[in-house]
Amino acid sequence: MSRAFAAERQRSISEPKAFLEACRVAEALLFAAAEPLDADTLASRLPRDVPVADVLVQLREDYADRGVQLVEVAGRWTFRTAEDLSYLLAREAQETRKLSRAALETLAVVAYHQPVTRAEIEDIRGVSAHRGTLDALLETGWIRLRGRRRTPGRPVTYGTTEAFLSHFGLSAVDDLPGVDELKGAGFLDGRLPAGFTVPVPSDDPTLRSDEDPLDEDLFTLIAEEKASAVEDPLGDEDER
Amino acid sequence: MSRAFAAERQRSISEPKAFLEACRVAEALLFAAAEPLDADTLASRLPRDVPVADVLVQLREDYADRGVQLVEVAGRWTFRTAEDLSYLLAREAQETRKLSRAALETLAVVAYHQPVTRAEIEDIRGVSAHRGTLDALLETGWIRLRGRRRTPGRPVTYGTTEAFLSHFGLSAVDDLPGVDELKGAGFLDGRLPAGFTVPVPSDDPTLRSDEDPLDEDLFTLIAEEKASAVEDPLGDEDER
Amino acid sequence: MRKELSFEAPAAVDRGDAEPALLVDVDGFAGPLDLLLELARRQKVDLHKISVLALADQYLEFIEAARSFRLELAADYLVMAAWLAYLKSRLLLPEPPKTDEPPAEELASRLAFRLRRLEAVREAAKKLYDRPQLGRDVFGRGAPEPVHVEHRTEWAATLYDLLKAYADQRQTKALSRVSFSKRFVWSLSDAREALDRLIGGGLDWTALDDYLMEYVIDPARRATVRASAFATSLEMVREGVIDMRQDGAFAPILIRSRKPEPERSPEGAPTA
Repeated sequence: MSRAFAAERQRSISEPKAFLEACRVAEALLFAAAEPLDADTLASRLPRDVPVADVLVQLREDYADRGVQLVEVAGRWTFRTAEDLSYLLAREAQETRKLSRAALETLAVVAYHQPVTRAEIEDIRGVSAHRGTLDALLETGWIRLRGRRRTPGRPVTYGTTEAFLSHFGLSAVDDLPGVDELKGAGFLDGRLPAGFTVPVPSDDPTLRSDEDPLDEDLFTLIAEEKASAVEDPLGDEDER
Repeated sequence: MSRAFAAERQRSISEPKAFLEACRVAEALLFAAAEPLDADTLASRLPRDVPVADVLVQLREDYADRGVQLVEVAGRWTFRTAEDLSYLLAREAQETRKLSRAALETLAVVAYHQPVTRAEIEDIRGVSAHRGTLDALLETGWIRLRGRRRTPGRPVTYGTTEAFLSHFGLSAVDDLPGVDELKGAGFLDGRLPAGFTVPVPSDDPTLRSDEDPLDEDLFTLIAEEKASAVEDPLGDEDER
Repeated sequence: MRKELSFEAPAAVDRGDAEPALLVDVDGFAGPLDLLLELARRQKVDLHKISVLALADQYLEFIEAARSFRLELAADYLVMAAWLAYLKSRLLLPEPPKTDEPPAEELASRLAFRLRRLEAVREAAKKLYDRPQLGRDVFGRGAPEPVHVEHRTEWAATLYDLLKAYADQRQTKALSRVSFSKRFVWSLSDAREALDRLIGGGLDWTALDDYLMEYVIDPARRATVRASAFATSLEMVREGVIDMRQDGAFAPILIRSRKPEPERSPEGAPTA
């Protein structure tokens, strides 16, 4: 009998059988699912008296040192290969489209400053947005059109998606690396005069008080945004 | 620190670190692979001095009691949901359908007249049985093949099942009302000829003296019955 | 020539210190702010302590040199140059007593802020990029197991439906047996039997229809009775058992028993 198995048996003495069974069920569901699962979905398949949070904590611990780990992304749970094995698994990686520097920088601005308009992105980057950069990001499914800012011209606001969080292994936008430093330095204070409360990035789908819902269909909007995009002769898209 | 984690650490004292790392790598590779992996493929990704067979044995043991298990499929290895949890991967989509009038009538005849052959059903109903009506009833689980009548052609006899009783809320099949009760409840009116009777039904599983047991397997029987069914151009399925 | 400006290590871009190298790099920058940030880094001080005046000088110098080589500098570089020239003059000259413009120091600190913010965003982007990414560094389940949807049919039937179906069909069948009329067709043998009985008593000329009506209770059966009786009577004429006559079209058909004597009645010939 393997030691791991022995450890299981030992545990079963101290922990109720129902809890172990709940762990197995959650484990099976998380392994089988193609997408991260939220706690409610898991809870609906577990015995009622077993708290799903405890099960998730237990599973996360069980897998902490293994080659596969339980992680929270976008508020949902999923198994992922351990980060430190990246060097070995990289060979498995399919050719993923590399984002240009401009696109990555724009993505970061959207992520940290959301909800954010094109003009604000341009202001922060100090360059007019290259046509296609936002399109390319929209195409990745990592950013989305959120609504319209309630200011003259009613510009479209952008924000990130759950797919963005999932791709970068973030449980929420609050987990963005360095978000506290940026906030502390007032860098997220994009459009408010100094002295106002410092905004934090939020992908909360609820529109802010200064956002209106998008009423047109998406294609019209994208076309409109495209038309208003300045063709930048120093196109940062062409850098690499 | 969880017990599982403690077990890991304990193991790492007695087993070479390289072996544990190899287990982690194999685990991650098997998890991430779109298809089962063979031992050679795994071996090519592991440190050379670690025997892949040992790694697979260890992993299989590690997962033996978990919700997912390492299984060998056609000489390749993959993680699969534990068999006893396969129900998690099945979702039932329930749809409610009404039995056709023909099926309902046939069912009623089987219930009252069991054990009854197809020819007898046709005689009682005064209409040739539409192919599929008995099949459909067999599918509901309410009727079953009982045996064979000891007459020329050895026709199959039909009877009702316990599922039939439980669906219709009967404690026994002789709870079905007799002719007087049917009259009393208004199902039959007074215009009936003298000598009109309704049998006292019995679903006693013991074969009657004129019944032989079914010796063929069920599929052969059903195929045989299907072949003998007359395709009725005036299918009673179309009666209504 | 395009200069690769590696995002991962922007500060490490090798431009050397020689101005001409910078000149050809101009389209390697993502806009004037990027250029300013690069120039600011060259001051090799904390961006908080940057001298905006010195930065403006460097930028203007750079643009001047660039224009001597290439005339087609992008407009926003020139706009920035003009703005920096204006800022420089504001910073150098004593502040006018009253103006709508914000103080020059504030403009300078705003520029410094924008530079620091751009740098911070770039660092954030780098940190984001360095995170383990799905499909690059970490992987999800390669072969997720699909959920099989099993369509289960729940048959709806009540005991009421069952009893009604049973009673209805039994009753229909039982009643149909009783009301099933004994003869919808009066067969030739039935007709023969009746006619034999009729002529057995030595029948004289009698209208066939009058006699037949005794058998026809249901008017619907009149046709079959008449047809069978007529066919049978023709047969009986052929056999020489009866005589038959009809006095005119649509007149009653009369029959009588044939007398045993061979004498033939002139009217004996049957009419069709």
